[in-house]
Amino acid sequence: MSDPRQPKTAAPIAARVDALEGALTDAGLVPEGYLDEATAPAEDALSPRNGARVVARAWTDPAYRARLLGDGARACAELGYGLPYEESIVILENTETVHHAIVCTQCSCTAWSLLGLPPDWYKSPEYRARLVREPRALLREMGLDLPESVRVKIWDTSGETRYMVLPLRPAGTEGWSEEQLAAIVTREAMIGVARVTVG
Amino acid sequence: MSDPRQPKTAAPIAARVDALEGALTDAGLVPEGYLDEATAPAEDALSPRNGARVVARAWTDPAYRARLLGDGARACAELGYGLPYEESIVILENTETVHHAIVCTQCSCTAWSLLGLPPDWYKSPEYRARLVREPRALLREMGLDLPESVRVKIWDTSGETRYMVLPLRPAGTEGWSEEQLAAIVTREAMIGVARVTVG
Amino acid sequence: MDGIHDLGGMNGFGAVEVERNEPVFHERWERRAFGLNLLGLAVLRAYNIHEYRHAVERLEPAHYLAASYYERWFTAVASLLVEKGVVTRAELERRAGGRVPLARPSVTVGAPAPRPEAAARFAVGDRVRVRDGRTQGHTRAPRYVRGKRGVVVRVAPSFLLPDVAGHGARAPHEQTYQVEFAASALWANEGRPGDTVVVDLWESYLETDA
Amino acid sequence: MDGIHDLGGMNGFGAVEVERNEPVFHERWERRAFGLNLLGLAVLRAYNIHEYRHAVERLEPAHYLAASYYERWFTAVASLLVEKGVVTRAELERRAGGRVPLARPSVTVGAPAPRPEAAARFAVGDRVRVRDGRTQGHTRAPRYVRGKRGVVVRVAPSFLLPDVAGHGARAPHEQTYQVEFAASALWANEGRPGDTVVVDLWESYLETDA
Repeated sequence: MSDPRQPKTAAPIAARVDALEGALTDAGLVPEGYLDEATAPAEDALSPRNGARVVARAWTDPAYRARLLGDGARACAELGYGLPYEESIVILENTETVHHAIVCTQCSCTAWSLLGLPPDWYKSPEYRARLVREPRALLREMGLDLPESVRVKIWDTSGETRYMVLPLRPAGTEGWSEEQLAAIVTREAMIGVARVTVG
Repeated sequence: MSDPRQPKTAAPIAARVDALEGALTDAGLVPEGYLDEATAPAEDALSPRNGARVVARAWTDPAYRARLLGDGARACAELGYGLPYEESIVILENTETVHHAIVCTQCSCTAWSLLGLPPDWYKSPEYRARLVREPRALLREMGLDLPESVRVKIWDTSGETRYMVLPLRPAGTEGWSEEQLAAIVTREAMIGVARVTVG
Repeated sequence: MDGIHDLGGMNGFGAVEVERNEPVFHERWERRAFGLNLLGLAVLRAYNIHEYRHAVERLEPAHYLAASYYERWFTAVASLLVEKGVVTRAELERRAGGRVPLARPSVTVGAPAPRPEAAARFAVGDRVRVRDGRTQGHTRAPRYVRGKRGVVVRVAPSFLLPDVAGHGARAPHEQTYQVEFAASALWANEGRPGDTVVVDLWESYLETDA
Repeated sequence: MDGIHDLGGMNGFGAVEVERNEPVFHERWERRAFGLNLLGLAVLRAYNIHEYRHAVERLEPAHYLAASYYERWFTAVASLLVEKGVVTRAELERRAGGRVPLARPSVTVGAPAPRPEAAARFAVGDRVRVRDGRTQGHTRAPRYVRGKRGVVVRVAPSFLLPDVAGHGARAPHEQTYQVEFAASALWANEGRPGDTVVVDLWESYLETDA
């Protein structure tokens, strides 16, 4: 692959994928409608809106927050999230003195059920290479400038445990409903590369 | 560069090189005939035939061999090789019990004056990655199967010192002239990925 | 394996580009590739998730870096299905009308399965060191923590040992731990005091830091 | 820098292809690229050999692996001449009729110059350890020997310290050493007893192995 004097031009990627789907289908190995059905949750049930609801509940219900930090899976189940893809989940509580952020340096593991399938930036070699080594510089580039007084704690998803950051609740949201709060919680904040902001 | 959804097709490499040569030439920065003259030695004076002559002399003259192993640069100068590109040279003597081989894991440094500009295989990521870690397996793939009784010593050209392997003289060459011997010494043998063989 | 996938701490990478309002899939083929892996894993049961991860790691390094996420994903799935005899490369290339690059073959049968421990060997607060072991097979101990010292901050569940499961062999469950490393221990003078990195590691990756 | 160029010991690479009767240059542009670097180094004196090596290392990692040797060579030369203000990227792209990918910018001004030592600190036979330092700049201590223990087998001449010279700064000469490492110390169980790797290292990369 490394010698462009012998270019081994590959078929277009869409044609390669079609080829595999066609071969498996013609061999009778693809149940009718399977590919549509199996992938539908990726654009529907697996959504960062789930994590946002969990965050909003934790912001408004101190008892729930305590349960969430103690046993993330059980607390998510309370809201109806069964976490079928996550066998172990840990919720990382941001405070005024500790900021958490999540990465997977070796592939791109994430808590699909709470955060959705990961975005391209999370899967990029740039993010995977840099976050563990130069978190402050990278987060600053991404718009999050952390003060010196805050300790940065990066979680590398190298095993089977999955993580979600519980961001700081922004000022100016006193009295907001859970729904209002959930609407401002972004996937970026739950990965730890952004703050939750108002307006 | 890593997102093929945004293909940033580069100009053909020949056009890129021409562009730089043209820009420098038009700026008056390229002396007349310089590029031809400066690169001519690469296809002429810088040749593995030089190293082969040094090897052949060492095989036939024990006193020269001793001088070569003691002070490689001075012994090469005796044969007229001034080593303009090498500030420090070490000759590595293969024996029945130790086999040497050379690599540059971080780029592709070599003793140009004795071995010529390095071949593509020496510059390949494959060779650079594998030789230091799995020398026996790689050398076997390249046709050199070393017995268990031989210790393998790999020299990574990470600094400014350059190396040349003094291979074992093959049996069946008794009484050969220096010229005959030099003719069978290959660049591969002087890098340590092959034996010198007869016929 | 010390592969191209093990990117943590590598220098030379540039800015992270964030796409606004990014769709889950950018093109139809991405969704199909995603689905074909679910098929291979859950319906055909042709391989497990660890073998899948190892297949991604086995892409040619230049291909790995040049490909998008779902091209790597597709290539791993296609490679495994060819290796397992479900489809042939020739058929894929005939149907695709061109070359279908696959992962390089696995060069090892994987680690031997260690004897399962009766109970977790380490507890929260224990000082541990990551073994500086080497394998050309699948492992999940990133290169940047090998030989480094850290502290156990959480005893996590037991999971299949990837070093065995990644090669399709019968793998034991083994205790995992979240281990916290000082940034200054990982990156010398670059790491800021107080900053840390937490890595999730299987028990056999660790030894007591004496 | 822990860059893509630092390939020693990386897994996932395949067979080494040897071309029979290989020419010195395969195409005219390779020879011209070779000559343009000699021009930049020896005639224009726009940069030194250490800056050149660092510029190669600064190629985008995906470009580094996809490019041939002389494409990397050309890209480094073009990058340095643009960085030094000798030519502009715009002119190169206009003349080339397309994109001219360059190396990524250097992210550091390089290591501070250490105080030169009066005499060689180590002697043949000394047991040394490679410092586990980190830099995002140029260095010639390969990653695979960092933190590893070896023995000095030759005291070599002094040379400019690449960690400083690679950034165009005024660099001191520093003692270099050939240091021999047991393969078993570098690669754990993979290394065969008796086999060794010798690496050429500057004095400030080393500390006494206590």
